[in-house]
Amino acid sequence: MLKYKIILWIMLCSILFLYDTYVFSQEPETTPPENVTAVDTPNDDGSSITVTWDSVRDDSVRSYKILRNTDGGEFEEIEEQLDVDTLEYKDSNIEKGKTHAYVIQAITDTDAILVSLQTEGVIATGQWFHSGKIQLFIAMIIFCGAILGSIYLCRNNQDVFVRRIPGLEAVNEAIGRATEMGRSILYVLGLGGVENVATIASMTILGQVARRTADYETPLRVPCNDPIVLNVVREMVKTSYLDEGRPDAYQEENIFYLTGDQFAYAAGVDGMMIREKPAAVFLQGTFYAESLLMAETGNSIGAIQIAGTDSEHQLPFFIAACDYTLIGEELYAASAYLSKEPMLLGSLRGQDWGKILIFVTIILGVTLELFGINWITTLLQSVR
Amino acid sequence: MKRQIPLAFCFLFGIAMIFTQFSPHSYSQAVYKEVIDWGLIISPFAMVLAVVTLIQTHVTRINLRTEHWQYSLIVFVGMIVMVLIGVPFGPQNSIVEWLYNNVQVPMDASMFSLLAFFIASAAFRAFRARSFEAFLLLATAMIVMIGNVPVGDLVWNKVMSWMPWTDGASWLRQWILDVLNNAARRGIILGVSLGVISQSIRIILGIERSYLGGGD
Amino acid sequence: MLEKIMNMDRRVIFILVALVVIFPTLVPVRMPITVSEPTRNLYDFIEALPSGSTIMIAFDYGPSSLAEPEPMAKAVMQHCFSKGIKIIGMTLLPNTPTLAHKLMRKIAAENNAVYGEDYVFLGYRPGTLQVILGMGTDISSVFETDYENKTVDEIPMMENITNYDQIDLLLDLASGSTTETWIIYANTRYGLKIAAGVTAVIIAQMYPYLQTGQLIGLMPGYLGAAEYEKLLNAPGDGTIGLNTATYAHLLIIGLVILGNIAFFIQRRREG
Amino acid sequence: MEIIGIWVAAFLTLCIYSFLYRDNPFYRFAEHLFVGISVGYIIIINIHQGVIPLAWEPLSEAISALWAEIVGTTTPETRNALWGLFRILPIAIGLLFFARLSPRHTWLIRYPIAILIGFGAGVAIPNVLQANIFAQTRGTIEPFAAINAGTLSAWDTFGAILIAIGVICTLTYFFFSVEHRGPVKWASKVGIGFLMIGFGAAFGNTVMGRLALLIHRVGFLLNDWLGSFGAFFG
Repeated sequence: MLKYKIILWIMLCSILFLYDTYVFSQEPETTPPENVTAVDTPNDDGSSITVTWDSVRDDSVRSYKILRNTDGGEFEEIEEQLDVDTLEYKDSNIEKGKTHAYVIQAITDTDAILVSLQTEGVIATGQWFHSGKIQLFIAMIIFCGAILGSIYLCRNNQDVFVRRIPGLEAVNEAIGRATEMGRSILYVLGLGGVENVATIASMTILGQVARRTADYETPLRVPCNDPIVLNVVREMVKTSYLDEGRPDAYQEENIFYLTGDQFAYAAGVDGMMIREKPAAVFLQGTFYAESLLMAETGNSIGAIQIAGTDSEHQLPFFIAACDYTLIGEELYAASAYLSKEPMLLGSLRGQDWGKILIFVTIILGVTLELFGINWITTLLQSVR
Repeated sequence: MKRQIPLAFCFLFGIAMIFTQFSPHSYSQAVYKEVIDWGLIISPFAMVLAVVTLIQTHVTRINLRTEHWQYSLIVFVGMIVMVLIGVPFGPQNSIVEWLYNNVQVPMDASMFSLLAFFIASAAFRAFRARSFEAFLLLATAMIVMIGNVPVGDLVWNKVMSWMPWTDGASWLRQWILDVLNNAARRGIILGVSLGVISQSIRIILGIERSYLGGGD
Repeated sequence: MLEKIMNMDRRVIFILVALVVIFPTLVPVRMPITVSEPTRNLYDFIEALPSGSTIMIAFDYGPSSLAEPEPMAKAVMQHCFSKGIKIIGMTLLPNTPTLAHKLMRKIAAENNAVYGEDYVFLGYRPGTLQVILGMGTDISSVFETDYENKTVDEIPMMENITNYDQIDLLLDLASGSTTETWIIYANTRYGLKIAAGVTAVIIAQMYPYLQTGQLIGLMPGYLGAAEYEKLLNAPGDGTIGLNTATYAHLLIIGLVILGNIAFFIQRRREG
Repeated sequence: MEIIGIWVAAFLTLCIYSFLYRDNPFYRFAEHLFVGISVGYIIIINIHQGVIPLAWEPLSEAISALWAEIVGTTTPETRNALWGLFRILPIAIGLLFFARLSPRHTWLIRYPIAILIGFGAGVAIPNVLQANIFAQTRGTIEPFAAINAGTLSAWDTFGAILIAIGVICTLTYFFFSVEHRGPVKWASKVGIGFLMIGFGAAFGNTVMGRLALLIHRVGFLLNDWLGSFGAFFG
């Protein structure tokens, strides 16, 4: 019995062996490209179809050709030969609203053509919503919601807390010193126009300064370089003096038009500083390259200088040459705090919520990454 | 009429631009393209605002005979000469190019180069390490300045030749910019971007309307 | 004495500044330059582009600050022309077209490049955002004609270029905030690769974008121009300028230190 | 002509530099001439590079296409150009900017301004969010993946940690809803330190930038202008 079994096994093995040698001695059978699929390209305007296929496991294949038919008609070549490494083709030259099916041809060294199976017919359609941008959309809703919500909540409650801003606290000190020394205060609003956010913030702060100077009867000098700003400022300062019950102390000629040109304005302000030796100089608003000239002269006459601007390039010079500087957003915060305007306060609060969200994302993201989990990084991936 | 319709336009164009960012459909992309085209056609006319403001300022100066009002006449002479030649014959007219290359460019460049002098004078008379923060600022500025010019590395390689690495001055400058400066700037960018988003949504919804100006 | 020095007329300092700039201009020196990473990245990117690629250069600086971007433009354009890379020029600033056009013409002539085949200057269109976004869908919808009034669709090198998809790199030569605008709108919305050559004033604010790869390279001011010239092995205005600037830098550093010493002595005296 | 140009440019450059001595008539003359010429140039460019190619040409094409329609010489091309007639709408809105000239009708400029502002605001929200908030936050987190994978050197790891700390602390400094006490105070103190270093770097670079402007001008005066003396006198 055992003998038979052994013989049977030997025979079986030899047949297999023979068969194998027969198979391997033959030219390898090259298969055409497999798994050819055509899909409507996702998240586009419906102007393309993406065709993909598996790589042919054979070195003799040199390139691919793509054939396409329209509404079940004849197959036609649509592209020059594609590189052998190409496994995806985006056909952007389709007829809208018509069905296309595709066939891939693999071309070998010997110019043999291996034809794949035909794909299903596809009609390209445009998408109304880009699914890859869903996280961006959600983030947009959250950020905008936080800001609008905060503005809404601040409508009735204007006692919104704003942290201590050192530059703002120094305002009283500066005015006090000017009063003690019997000198004037110089307030420069920068070169921005009346539509400029920083200029508006600066005017709000000026309004507050004017209230104090009205009390102490300290002269407040405001050289302007924009006629429209000049008119608004005159109005504001007048109101401040009225509110404090000192309309008599208001002197319109102290708020005046100097000149509109950048360096000439700076030279004019410098001249005023040297002649009048103000005890305090405020430089608040939008500044350009002229910031340097005014800060330097103010420093040389020994005045207390309080600067504030969102012009990033001028901040270093203000910090180096002035006693206090409101940096960027601090200027907006100061004006929101002083004006008690619900829109400004609400936005400030809403943006703080945004910052908290960024804090949380960074801390969570960093922690997860350290453990090799990267879904937050993937979520923040840029999508076209 | 004077406020509501512009606000409605603002809302419409704003929402259209947001929507088309998220929608790849060919209809929304057609809207997107159309809105951009509208923007392109409207923009060149915005120049009128700047020019009119400038003319009005100088006319006022001449009318009121403010100090140095005579110079305002020079502004008009320059402007009128340019416009009379350039508008009919185009910017590639040789006289326009000559005036541009030999009057406008050198003066603009010279005006800004005055700042090199002013920064030097302020360096001596105003930039003070009056607090720890200001000290940090000035110290960083010095390192970056040294690293910016080739003499920094030259001196480093001479004086610090016992150190294992060369070109230390430019390396340190690069590291400060790459790491410490990067962190600070990124903080600023994040903060400012939140501000931009906040202002944009207020503008679109008509909560912020200061750009409309005063009046009814 | 101290008082006297501190209150010295600023015109004395002005004269000093003039001297430390005039002297090295007359007697130039050459010091070795170390190439920084961001400049090398830009150089490597352009070096790796195949012949026949197209880059776009945005001349976004005004006449007031042409000192630094011009040598950069020169170095990069020279590099591109020598490698057969085509250049599309344009500007977002209204006071620049003549300047940029003249510069492109001049550099092209030096490198035997032909207008319309190797390079083209589109010019200027008002409205920064609209121009950047509009070119993303179709360049000829914004620039139907180039600066020389030729129809863009008929210019040979523009034949296969419809929008940013066919442009391999945008180099923004900037003196203001335009680079951020290009990043936010062209890179984010259309995936256009962006590099920048900026005046020294705005270098520092570019770094966050470098680390994230939103900027693939950066030439920082004179330094960047000199570094690029070194990589090309063709010293030019950037190298001269950087060497000249050395003395003035030393003067300013000296002035800050002197001023602060005086400040501290004075403060100690006042107690 | 070129030499005259160099001399004019040199004279005006010196006029500007006379400001260093003090404000004077030469400087004022040059400054005002500059303002006039540059405004004139901007008008030219806006008309020739803006109004004509963007508004006038497509419109005139459309009008001639309309004429072709009337006289019956239409081609597919002119048919297509007819769409240009719709450009009358934005052109009309753009023309409203001229209402600035009449104080009574100045409110009309709100229309084009509102469109441009709304356009800018709308396009800003998603793009700024993605380019500045998503990408920058991601840039802060991403190096930690490399730390986890062990591909970052010890020094670069230190850098990545510093950046993350710096970003959080700088943002804390600009956080206004909480009083800066305790840990918040320390974080904001570190934040201001980072800010100062960042501003210091900007300061140092600005010095280079300003000097570059002067070097360029001095180069012009010494090389081009003084160099032209020879040509000028013989």
